[in-house]
Amino acid sequence: MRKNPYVPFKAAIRGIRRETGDVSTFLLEPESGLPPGAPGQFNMVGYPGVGEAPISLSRVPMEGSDLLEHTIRAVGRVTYFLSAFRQGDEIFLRGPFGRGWPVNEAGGKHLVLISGGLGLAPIRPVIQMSDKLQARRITLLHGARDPGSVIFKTEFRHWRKKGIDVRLTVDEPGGGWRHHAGMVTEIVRELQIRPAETVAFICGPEIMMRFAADELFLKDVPGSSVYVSPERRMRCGMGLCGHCQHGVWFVCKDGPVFSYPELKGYPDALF
Amino acid sequence: MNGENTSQKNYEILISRQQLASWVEGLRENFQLIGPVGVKDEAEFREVFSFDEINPGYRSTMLPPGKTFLLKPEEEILSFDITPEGPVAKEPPLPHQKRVLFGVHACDTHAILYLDKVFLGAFPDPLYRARRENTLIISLNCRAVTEFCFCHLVGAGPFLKAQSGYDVLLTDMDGEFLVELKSERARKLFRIEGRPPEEKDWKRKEEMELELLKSFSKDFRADGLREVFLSRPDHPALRETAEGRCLSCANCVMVCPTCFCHDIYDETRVSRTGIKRMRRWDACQDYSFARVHGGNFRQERQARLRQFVFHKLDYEGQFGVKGTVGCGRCIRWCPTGIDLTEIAKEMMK
Amino acid sequence: MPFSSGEKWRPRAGFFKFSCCTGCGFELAYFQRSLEDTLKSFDFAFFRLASSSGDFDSLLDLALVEGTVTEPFQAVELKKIRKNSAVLYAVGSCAIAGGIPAIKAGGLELEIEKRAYQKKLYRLTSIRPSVLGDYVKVDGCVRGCPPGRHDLEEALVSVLLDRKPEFIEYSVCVECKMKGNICLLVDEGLPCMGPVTNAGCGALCPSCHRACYSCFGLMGQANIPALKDKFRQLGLSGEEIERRFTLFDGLKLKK
Amino acid sequence: MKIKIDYLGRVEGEAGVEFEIRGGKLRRLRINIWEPPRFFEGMLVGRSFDEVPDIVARICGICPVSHMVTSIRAIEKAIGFEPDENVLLARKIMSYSQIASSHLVHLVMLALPDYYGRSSFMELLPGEEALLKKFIRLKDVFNGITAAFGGGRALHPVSMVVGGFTALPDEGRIRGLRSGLPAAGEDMMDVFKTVSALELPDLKTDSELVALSEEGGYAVNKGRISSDMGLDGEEEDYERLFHEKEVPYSNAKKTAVRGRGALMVGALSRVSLHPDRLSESARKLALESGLAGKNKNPFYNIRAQAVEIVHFTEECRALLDKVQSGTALPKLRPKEGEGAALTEAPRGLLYHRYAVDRRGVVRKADIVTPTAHNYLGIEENLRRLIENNIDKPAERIRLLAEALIRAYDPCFSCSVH
Repeated sequence: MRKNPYVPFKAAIRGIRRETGDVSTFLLEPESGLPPGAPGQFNMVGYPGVGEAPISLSRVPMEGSDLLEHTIRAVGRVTYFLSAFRQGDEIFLRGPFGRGWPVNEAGGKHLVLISGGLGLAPIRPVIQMSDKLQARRITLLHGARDPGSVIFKTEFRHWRKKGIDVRLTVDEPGGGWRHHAGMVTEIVRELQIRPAETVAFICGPEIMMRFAADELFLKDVPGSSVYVSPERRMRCGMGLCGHCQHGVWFVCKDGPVFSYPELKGYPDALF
Repeated sequence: MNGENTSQKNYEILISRQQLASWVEGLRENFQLIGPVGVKDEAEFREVFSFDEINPGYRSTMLPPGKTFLLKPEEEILSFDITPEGPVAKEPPLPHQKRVLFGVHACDTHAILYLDKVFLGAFPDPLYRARRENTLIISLNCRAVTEFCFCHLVGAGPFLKAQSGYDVLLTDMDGEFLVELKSERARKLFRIEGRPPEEKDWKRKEEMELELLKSFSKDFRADGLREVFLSRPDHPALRETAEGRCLSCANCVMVCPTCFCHDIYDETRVSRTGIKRMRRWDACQDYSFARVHGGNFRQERQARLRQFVFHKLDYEGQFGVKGTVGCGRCIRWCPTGIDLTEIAKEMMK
Repeated sequence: MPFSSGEKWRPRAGFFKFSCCTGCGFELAYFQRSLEDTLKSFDFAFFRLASSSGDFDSLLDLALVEGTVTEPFQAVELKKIRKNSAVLYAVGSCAIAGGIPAIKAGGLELEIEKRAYQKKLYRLTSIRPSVLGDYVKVDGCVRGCPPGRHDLEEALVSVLLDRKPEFIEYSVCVECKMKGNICLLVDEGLPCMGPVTNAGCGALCPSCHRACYSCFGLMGQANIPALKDKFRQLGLSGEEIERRFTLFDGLKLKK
Repeated sequence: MKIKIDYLGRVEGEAGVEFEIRGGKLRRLRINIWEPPRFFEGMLVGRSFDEVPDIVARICGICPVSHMVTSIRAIEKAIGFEPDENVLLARKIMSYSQIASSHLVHLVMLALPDYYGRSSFMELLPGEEALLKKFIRLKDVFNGITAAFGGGRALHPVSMVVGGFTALPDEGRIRGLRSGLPAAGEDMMDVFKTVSALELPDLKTDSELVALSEEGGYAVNKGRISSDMGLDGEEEDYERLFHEKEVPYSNAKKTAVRGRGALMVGALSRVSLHPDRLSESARKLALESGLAGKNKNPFYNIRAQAVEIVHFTEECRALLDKVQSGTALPKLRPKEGEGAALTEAPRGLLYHRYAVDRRGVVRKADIVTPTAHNYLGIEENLRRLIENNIDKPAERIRLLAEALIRAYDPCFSCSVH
């Protein structure tokens, strides 16, 4: 981290992979000094004159490579602007910020990863380091709106090869869809687990996280083994600007990953 | 003679108003002097050029001194030059103006300590830190309270009990001033011969505080609030106040000495020759404050009002202290007189 | 890249006027501080106030439209402008909320017309005042009468940088407090519209000891009944209160 | 041959012109002011007297100060209030700086391109960079003065209200405004040279020159009605002296001098009727520019505007030395009554008249604007101009016609209101 935490790092775009109509993954090479970050953490990504937006790392630098990835949907002011960028352009990063997934807790456990839509992006680094987790078993449950909006499509095969049980579902199946159709909660329900030996990381729309967690609780998974990563408006990423406050928490610095009981009961959220 | 005791003794001195005036004015040689000017609740903190401009008996100000002078309403936190290689970040020069904030009441001193927790935490804010280090804080115990004050209920006044984090504590002892030096730099700056306070003086001070405590009119029970808040977030007291009276104007937040929230935005002119990254006081009462693409976590007026009330009266888990210092400004300056202590009382019923 | 490359893109812009004082046009062409840069940065394909040539049917990167729709032909023109423009911003209180021309909508319109014309009345084609948003999709609102500095510049820059605009959405009180003005409503009981009015002016009126008269229009989160209650408590009559809320926002309140 | 200009550019508001030339004769000339009516006179009824200035300011985006000052004076007469001397000084500063600013817009942005054969002043670049820079500097000076006295903005100012000003700038601010004027004077002389070097078309007219007249000064915010044909009266006499008529093909009304006919108001009328009341240097420039002595060629209006900018720059300087900062606004009590006021707006004579009831609610409003005063004359003189040039090519006639209308600096938004 630089002395002045507001000064961003430049990062060169080394590649752009189109995931869906409006989602792209940027392969980035930051200038030296940017700390690598951990799964579940995020960077403030932006460009001068436009602003910054919190975007989670969809790949953390590892094994001698400084490259990191951000998967971005072009919807907000910053993300829409960045969607026009090309390979070779530079963007600006600050971070990484926040508390990531408690990957150490997966050791010896059944790690259940549940994601909806773009929520797979912050989960992906966990999968990429699955060899190191020493989890007994890893299951990925991923839901999307329709087959066209499934991100990281080409990687599922590779993940399965690594021994990860990947189960997909879409709300609106189209022709040729060979996986489950329906809400992600439905495939959570079908899951066979031993509650005391399970740890779950959930990321997606708030309502999906809540229902997915509820399914796990019905299976007697303790709340403290369920982790969620909510989204909030953020301007600084460091617990100063106050926008992301939720109850006593600053989602940016105390989270974005929280155990379910930490969030439970605060108003203005679905937990 | 025990050296430590001697110096300890010298940390507390009684001096005349005249002596205080000449000391404070003398500080102007090296410091910009900011003090309360004006009467009643409409006094304001601004630069003064002689001690006579200051009203040590002021009751309150609309804008709090700490937030106004340490976290300016609006300022540039970064700029970008446009070069052929793209934008290049430039840090603004750190503020070097040495300042005295004179006459900061107990509540406002506590508010500064609160802001310290935010801006000098894990990610110290360079501009705040520079201003904080350059600012000598001379606190002043209140001699009168307003009908809006409730510092006594939240442990922030009316007399200042904090022992550090500021420089000098003054108490107006009916003409004489009791000076308590609370920092090393204050000890170095204060070289006035005065009378050491005696037992009776301390007693008098205590009596003054007890006297003052009788003049508060606000009363509510702060403990046990948390359970009520969390179990009844849509309590009618909140809902009815929000719908019937809350204007979403954000005056409460603007005048709050502990409300630290700010927006960060880029200012770009049509010329596109440079960019200023600005910060500006922001408020949870604004519609867009908690909005993200595809949703607004506090879409309803009630949710926004609740955020303010809960953050002030509860959520101690955030920094270990309450978000309020009981200055009562949010009540005083609410156009429809919304009173968070009344809401709390209603909810506790 | 919007900043780095040598060749400069000059977006094609159009400025259109419906029923209004042309103040927004003057603000853009004369009063605002970025005048020179605006002229150099944009290619104005249509701007009657500034040019006697110009192509109404030109395809545009940016259409700025001022004025209230009070004639049928304006609605037709507006739809055409919308079709031709990538981005369309409503500029000024008239286009956004009806503004002063919409005061008429609050009364008996024929009576009001009669007071201005006697003989010509049957030749008039005026319709009930309405805002741009009633006819077309508006991409953003540059509020004010005349438009505020920040939002006007934001509108222009958003097109130059090809990014979404971020217009001011908070109350005048926010700007007023930041200036340190002692509150006129609380302290002096003046019927100030600041708490419900969208900021952007820089709290001009309260800064010169005048109650805000809401020329920037009501903000999105305005609590109108609550401020009306407050005004009643200050002793204002129902008529006086109505007048304050219908000076620039007659149409919004009708709905 | 039919010539039709549907939408006249570079004027304030919306109007078109059409005429036919057949057999060497001009037929069917009409200026159709199709600017949509907003019915100000209708909607003012029922509003409170203290809202009127803010509402009428919105008649026009370039001369809001004139509408405000005129309505304020009319209402003050109606409720029987007389403001103090300092308020009158401040109002003069508002009007003078606004006229200078409005003239500047007309000279550089609206009229000048006609003489360069361009369609907009943006096209004067590159080549006239220096002129543009001076224009921007001058605009900042004059707008700065209007804004400082108007409570922060020059367009639709806020601090000028019935009874006076809610606040006036402090002394430091006034000194700052004043210090910008000498440099503005120099810039203005350069603009003046540019304008006076333009070759103006010849046109003899017999419009009656009408302007306010005030002893010992150059009348702007008040005065007696005067003309080169002996018209004389108080503002209360206005309706006796002038006559307003509705026109089927236009949303603006036409005003005439009762019993006589077309009149001309504006800078040219003011300067050529009362050159002796101008500041010394402005008077000298007026004489050199052929403006004194009842000049009735409307094309000379732009020279008269340039002279007036010089005059008002100097007048502002003098007034800024005199005006006091700070103000106490009296509490006004409404009272039943009627009041009329006449002022000189940038484009000429402006008339407002109001009747208010005992609660201060407007019961009747009447507004006649400079362009309504000029309307008849513009049409008549346009006819004359075309007849004088009837053998010229159509395009030339069209450009001449546009240039003439623009020379009047018409404001169609005002004329319809």
